[in-house]
Amino acid sequence: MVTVADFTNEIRPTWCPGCGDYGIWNALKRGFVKAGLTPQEIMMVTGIGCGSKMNDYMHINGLNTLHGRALAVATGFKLANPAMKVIVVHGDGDGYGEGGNHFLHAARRNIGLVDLVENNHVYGLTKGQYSPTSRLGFITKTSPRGALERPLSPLALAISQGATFVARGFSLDVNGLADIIAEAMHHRGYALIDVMQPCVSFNRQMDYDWYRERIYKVEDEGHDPTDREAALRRALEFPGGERIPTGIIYRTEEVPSYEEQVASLLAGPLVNQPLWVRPLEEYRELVRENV
Amino acid sequence: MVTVADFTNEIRPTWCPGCGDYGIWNALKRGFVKAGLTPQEIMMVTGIGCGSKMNDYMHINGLNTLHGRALAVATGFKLANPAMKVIVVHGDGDGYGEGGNHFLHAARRNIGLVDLVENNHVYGLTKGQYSPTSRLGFITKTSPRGALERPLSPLALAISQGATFVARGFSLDVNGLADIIAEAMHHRGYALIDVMQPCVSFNRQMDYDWYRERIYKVEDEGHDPTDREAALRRALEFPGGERIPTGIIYRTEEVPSYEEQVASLLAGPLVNQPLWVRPLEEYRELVRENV
Amino acid sequence: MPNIDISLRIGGEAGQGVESSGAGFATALTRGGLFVAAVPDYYSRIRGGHNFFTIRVSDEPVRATREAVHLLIALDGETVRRHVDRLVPGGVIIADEGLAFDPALLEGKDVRLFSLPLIKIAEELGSRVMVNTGALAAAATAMGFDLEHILSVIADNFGAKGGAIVEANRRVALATADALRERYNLALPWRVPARPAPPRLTLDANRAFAMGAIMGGCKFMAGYPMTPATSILEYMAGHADRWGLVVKHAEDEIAAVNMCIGAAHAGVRAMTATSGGGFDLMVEGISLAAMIEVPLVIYLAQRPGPSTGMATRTAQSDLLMALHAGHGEFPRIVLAPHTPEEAFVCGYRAFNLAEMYQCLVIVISDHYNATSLFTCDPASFDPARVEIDRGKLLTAEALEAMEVYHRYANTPDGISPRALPGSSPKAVYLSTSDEHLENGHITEDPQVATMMARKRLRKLDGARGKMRPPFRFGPAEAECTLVSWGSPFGSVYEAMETLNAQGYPTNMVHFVDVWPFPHEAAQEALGGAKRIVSVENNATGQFAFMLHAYGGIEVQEQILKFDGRGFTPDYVLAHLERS
Amino acid sequence: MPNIDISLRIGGEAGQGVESSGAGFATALTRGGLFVAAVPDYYSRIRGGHNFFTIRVSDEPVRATREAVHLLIALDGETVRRHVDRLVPGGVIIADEGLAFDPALLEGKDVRLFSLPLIKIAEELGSRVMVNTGALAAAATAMGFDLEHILSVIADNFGAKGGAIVEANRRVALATADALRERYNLALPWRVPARPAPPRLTLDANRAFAMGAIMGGCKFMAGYPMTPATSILEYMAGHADRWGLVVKHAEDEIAAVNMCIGAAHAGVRAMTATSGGGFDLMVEGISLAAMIEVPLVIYLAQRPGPSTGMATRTAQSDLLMALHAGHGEFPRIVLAPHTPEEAFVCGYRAFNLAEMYQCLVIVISDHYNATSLFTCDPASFDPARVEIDRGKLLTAEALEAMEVYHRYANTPDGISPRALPGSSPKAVYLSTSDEHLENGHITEDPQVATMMARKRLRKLDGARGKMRPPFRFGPAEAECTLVSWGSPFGSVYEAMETLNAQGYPTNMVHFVDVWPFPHEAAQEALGGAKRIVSVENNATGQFAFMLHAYGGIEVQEQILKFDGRGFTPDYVLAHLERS
Ligand SMILES: Cc1ncc(C[n+]2csc(CCOP(=O)(O)OP(=O)(O)O)c2C)c(N)n1
Ligand SMILES: Cc1ncc(C[n+]2csc(CCOP(=O)(O)OP(=O)(O)O)c2C)c(N)n1
Ligand code: SF4
Ligand code: SF4
Ligand SMILES: [Mg+2]
Ligand SMILES: [Mg+2]
Repeated sequence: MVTVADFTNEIRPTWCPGCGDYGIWNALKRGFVKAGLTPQEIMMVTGIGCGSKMNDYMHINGLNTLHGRALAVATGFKLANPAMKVIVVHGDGDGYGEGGNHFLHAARRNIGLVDLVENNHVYGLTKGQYSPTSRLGFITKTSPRGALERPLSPLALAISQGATFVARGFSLDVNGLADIIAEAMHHRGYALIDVMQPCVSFNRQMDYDWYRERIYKVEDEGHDPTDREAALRRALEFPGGERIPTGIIYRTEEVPSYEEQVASLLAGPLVNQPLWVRPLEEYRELVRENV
Repeated sequence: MVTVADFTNEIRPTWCPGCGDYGIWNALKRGFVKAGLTPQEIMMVTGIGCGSKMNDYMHINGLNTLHGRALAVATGFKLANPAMKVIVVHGDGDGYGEGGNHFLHAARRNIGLVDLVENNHVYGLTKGQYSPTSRLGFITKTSPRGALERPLSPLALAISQGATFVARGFSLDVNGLADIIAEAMHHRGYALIDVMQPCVSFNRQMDYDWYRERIYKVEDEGHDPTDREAALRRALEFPGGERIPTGIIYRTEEVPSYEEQVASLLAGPLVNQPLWVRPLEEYRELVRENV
Repeated sequence: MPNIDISLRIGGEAGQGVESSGAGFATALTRGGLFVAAVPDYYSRIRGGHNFFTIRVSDEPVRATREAVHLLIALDGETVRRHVDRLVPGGVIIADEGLAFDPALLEGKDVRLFSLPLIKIAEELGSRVMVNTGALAAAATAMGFDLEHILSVIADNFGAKGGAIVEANRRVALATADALRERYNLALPWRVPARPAPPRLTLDANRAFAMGAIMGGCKFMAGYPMTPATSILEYMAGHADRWGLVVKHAEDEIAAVNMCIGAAHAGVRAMTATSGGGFDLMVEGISLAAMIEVPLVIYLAQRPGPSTGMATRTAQSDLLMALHAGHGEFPRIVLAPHTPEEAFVCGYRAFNLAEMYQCLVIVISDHYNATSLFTCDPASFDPARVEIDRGKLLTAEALEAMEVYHRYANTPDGISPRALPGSSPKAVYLSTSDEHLENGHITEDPQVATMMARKRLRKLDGARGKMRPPFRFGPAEAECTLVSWGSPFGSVYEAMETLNAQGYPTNMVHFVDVWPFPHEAAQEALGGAKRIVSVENNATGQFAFMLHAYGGIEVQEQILKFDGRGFTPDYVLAHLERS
Repeated sequence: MPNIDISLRIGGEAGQGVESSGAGFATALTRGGLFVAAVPDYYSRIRGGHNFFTIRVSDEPVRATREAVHLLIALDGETVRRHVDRLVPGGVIIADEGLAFDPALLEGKDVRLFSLPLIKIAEELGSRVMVNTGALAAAATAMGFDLEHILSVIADNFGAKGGAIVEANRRVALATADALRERYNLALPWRVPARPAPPRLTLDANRAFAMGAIMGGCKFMAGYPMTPATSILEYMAGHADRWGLVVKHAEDEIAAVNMCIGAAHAGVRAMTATSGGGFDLMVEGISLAAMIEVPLVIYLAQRPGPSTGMATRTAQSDLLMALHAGHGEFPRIVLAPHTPEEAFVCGYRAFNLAEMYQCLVIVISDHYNATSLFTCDPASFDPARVEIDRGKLLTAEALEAMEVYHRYANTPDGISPRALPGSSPKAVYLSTSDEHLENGHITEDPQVATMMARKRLRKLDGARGKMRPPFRFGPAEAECTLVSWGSPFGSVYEAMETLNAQGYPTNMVHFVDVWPFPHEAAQEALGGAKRIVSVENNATGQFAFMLHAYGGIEVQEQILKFDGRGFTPDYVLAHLERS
């Protein structure tokens, strides 16, 4: 039986004491265990940022890539080896700012991977600039008069573009988040998990209490995650309003994932197929086509 | 009085006969006239694609930029010279594919410019590959088995991210489109105009009849463009359903534009301000700060 | 000297089917046992402008087109205006009898006009679009070439379902040919009879490269359309299902290159293809690939810049960019195929080199290569010729035999054995864009950083050993040595032949493997040259600079062309001063 | 020889405030009339790891830090372990009395430990976070430096509102100083008394550049945070309102550079700042800027690559990339400031050159420059020294006087007079990334394309004339000539001085204007050198390559360092063979 210890390595995280990433770290391990997956079966692709160091601190297949590009790398990986479970872990600057285009298109593509965004509403690793999800008026060194742009609404964006699994977690609710992760790891297609993650160093306004006061679980209010209209309404509650819905907001298993529909993958993962999928003689067809 | 002739130059468009871009070309000129604007007052920024050649075929200030980057260039231009009216004109591949990230952020930024997307649901200039708005199953040279990704929903995306003017036009309804353009040119903030544009060469399925059968005007159905929820519902009708709403879907003039909120622009357009905004002596402050 | 050497040009507006007609005719000529070199010239627009297509046909292999034209098919008046002066004495124009052009253009010129009811016949016996079939049939008839080959190409294009269309085309072709024979005396000196011959290919370098890539086991491509690389993406997409490929038209080039990196990291051979602007966007990915040492192949099809430049024109102006793209210092390999045959070899060799050195291989090509058609021998493309070398890819057994596995082990040759993620509990490792330890985890240790930088750069030494010397042609002793790389090959080669025939001893040194620069081989080939003249499709002489900077070789003269058009032998000859 | 030359190091974990304490102390020393060179060394992480900050203090200007340290403030045990061997004989460690470290580390070493109740005092008289104040106060006291300067820096950092905090810090400082005097005999040979002096600045090159940019009339900046360029974006944002700037933290670097292009096209001086990975993403924009000929300034702060590499470390490994980034062939200018003074000059000069040649100017800097602090004379930064040249920017009158206006007019120097969009009905024109006519509209004409390529490239000739020769130091005749560019300047300079003092005649040639390469000046400066040794923070000797390739100058030896850390004079001396 796989346990949390299987995902543990000897490296100590360099996050600030109290950082929300610790909770996500634990939730990931527990979620993988709940999902019954071994380190060998998972590929964790990260971007660049505080939270993107996640795979340095775990025993797991890891690809720590570029700021904003984790989804693209992960998509290529998944298409080459769909037998593996792929999870992307990155920050809000990474996932929604620099990587916004990949987010948008991954959602409508329904590519089979989990996209976990550590949304601390700020740039942590570069020491505190406002991010696409920062609230209006948030004062940072790049927004000395306060952020002027309406915060991006990731859940609404994903649902409006056809995403099939859209959830929000809270780093302090480790078990709740682990449950979502476990579900997402077996979802058919693209699964967004936007995680409320306090950054104790650079986003002191949104501290633990701030979140606790606002967060609620949609399941406690009888939300039906298969109802897309209801999901969109929940999604639009935050940012904007004063309540933050968490849990699985929208989900359908009816839509085929991208990789399911690719003909060449019917014969198994590309990486397991021989370099030549047909006898040599047949490759002469390619030549004859040009006669 | 400004007339359509003021916007006319001697260059003949190179679009295919019957291309929807001709209608947009005419609607732009008429829209500018309706808005009471001269060529000198407008900056038209385009990307790369068939429709992005628009400013080569007009007498107007033009910046024909990169595939996907027109919004970014236009944003910089607007911030340097907010006295000018800025309109971006580009294709769906340009605006929603390569340029998706700029679209997403321009919408929530409420930067004061018009973003007109010639949405022919295909890549025209590169001769017919599927685009982010192509319907499921659309067969092209890069999707020989049919497009596998759900089409992007630009209006829903814009509304969900806080855009303040969201409209759809039809290239055949030149006057209707001109009206929308005229309104948009005086809108406070970011204005998206998604234009249904038949491509007679590479998207023969979505021909004029196809559009005519589906298109309707929201104003004919008593739609209230100030109702955001209703707008989002209309926006989600297409792509997806069989009816295509056109007209102004959502609009509010209550939200300040980005440039209105930038302190340094209170003194007028940057380009009109002297290089030194203060007397030389005061610049010594900058030095003294480091003592 | 060949017995046949005839040039044909078809011209008209964009939208008139100049290119497809030209390509069809080139294929027909090849099927008729002849050799062609065919170069299109077209605008970056969908309609209007002036497009033309030049076909040179011979009974021997040809690798370039010429400036002079024997037969001109004018689909519009502009074609007459632009090209009448290119006609050889006695040259022929084929045009519809209704074509409007200034008759003064022909005045006093030794030119014949074959004026035919092309449109009328097409409309009566088929449909208006078949006017080009008629024109080609007329040209074929004028040259004594069998119409059947043209009709067979048309039949292939329409496939099984196009029976009626094929029949209509046949009627139009035959009727037009009859009309021509009826109206004009066809005693032309330029006869191109079809002849029996083994099957040969009509091929451009893009397609040849893509074929080589498939045979080389490429399994993944992600790309974004961009002229002149688009045809590779389309070819791969079209061949995906049968040949076990996954081909993704991505949301942008950044996604494309990073998808390839992901797929390559998973363990499959992966590539992308683009042109300058798209390549620019891939630069950060290039640097990532270098750090995590994944094998990556990028096909870079050049066109004139800067920026959008001239999208449907040719250039060789991105060589130094290809050499230096990406921040930080790391090894890469650059290959510049000059023919479809070589592009095919690059198709699999690039993947071998990429996997052997776990590095980036850029195949640098251009619009000329991408779109020009040449008659080729199928034997050059035989799958049995394809060799595969996956480098230090660990087998399951080899991995099991290791005590611990370190993905980035420091080795004498700088290459660390590669185990694939997911393949074994032992191969659970991190790859990171940060500097890292041998086990892959992040470090900032100065000694390790120095060691790792050296390890990565050391791979270049091995790769240099795999670079082939330049190709050498012509006499060992010569007054003049022409140096070239990439697509100007055919024109330079023919210029050299002409110069020798004219009694000016000239030889030629042509580079395909350009980086790591094979400096010893370059020295050997060029060290003793009396007069070195370089030929390049750019404004600043980028390869001549490389010869100087990396090879210690000084070029005396440069023939540079940067108007967006490819070379011809005539151009090279005209610009070479014969002292 | 200076009378004072003392080095001080403070070390601890990330999160312990090593850098801010160090920077504060450096400022305090400057305020006390001394000169400092201060270099931080820190990890790319928020917590943990080992950070340290080295301050060299002197009574004469200093431009580099040394390896040996006189005083070590150890905020953690790791600091003792790592740096004890760097202490000079009799060197001092200041630490909390509770600090845990292996006592064997000090055994048999001529080192003194000043063990103090730092934490206790901080907690009792202020708060725990003031422990660093105590440590600095102890160090100051040990060196006989006036505490008031340290307290004044703290007061400035907290501003008017921090009265109580400032008072608490004062209490902590005084009590710690007292404790030190009480417990230890302070007869140290290293006395650094404060002295009266005119006000001087404590400045890094990033800030100096940004200051110069504001004074140079930069009005627009768009950027995206990236170490080590972030401080420029933050400085500009913080100064935006008062100085009439618009500063945009964009969604990504692609947006940033393209916003700058838009703003520059509108007519304002615009810039962005980034590091390697962000620069990669800007490459397509660079090529666009070249085609539409907008003046654009990019500050490129290098760090070790490839890819993420070591984000908070230094390197000079992107020079050749900067020279060749962007497809197509076009002019650019590259400047490599070596000091805050020169960075300030670059701040306005870059915009002058960009507007004069309507081209890209890259100011290439690095992490060392970006973060190291030096004591500077305010006179070097006087706004009255700033010169503005907007090049061929048309006045309204000049525009009116023209018959027709063509934005891309072909001119002898390649520079077309620039009228701003919106400024006049006459100035309604198109700028396009496609090749274009003089009026800006799209063309594919081969003659025009050739003409336009030549026009653009011709600008390089003029720009070359504006490039300053390298700076030369040391005796005219020397056994050895050290060559450098950018940030290693201070270390190389001091090594040269030492060599001369040791009787080995050495001089130095230092390049700031690196492209267009000033080959004549380089020849003049280096042509007669006996032995040339280059010093660079990279693995492949990129500048030495430029000397070879563009200057015809061969370097005999290279001192290369690519471990992510900057140079010291000691390092240069240790690696220079003295034959
Ligand atoms: C292309 C690029 N741009 C910028 C950076 C610098 N950078 C590193 S982390 C980061 C932001 C991190 O914010 P976020 O993604 O929200 O992650 P967090 O640190 O908050 O977890 C930035 C801008 C980079 N590494 N690469
Ligand atoms: C970075 C980059 N990638 C690709 C291209 C090639 N390209 C030119 S136009 C175009 C697509 C055009 O499609 P769309 O934007 O929908 O415009 P349309 O032609 O349909 O009007 C592409 C991919 C380019 N110019 N630049
Ligand atoms: S800076 Fe913020 S996000 Fe980063 S480790 Fe510290 S608390 Fe966590
Ligand atoms: S290809 Fe399509 S979009 Fe382009 S000009 Fe023709 S009809 Fe219009
Ligand atoms: Mg964040
Ligand atoms: Mg389109």
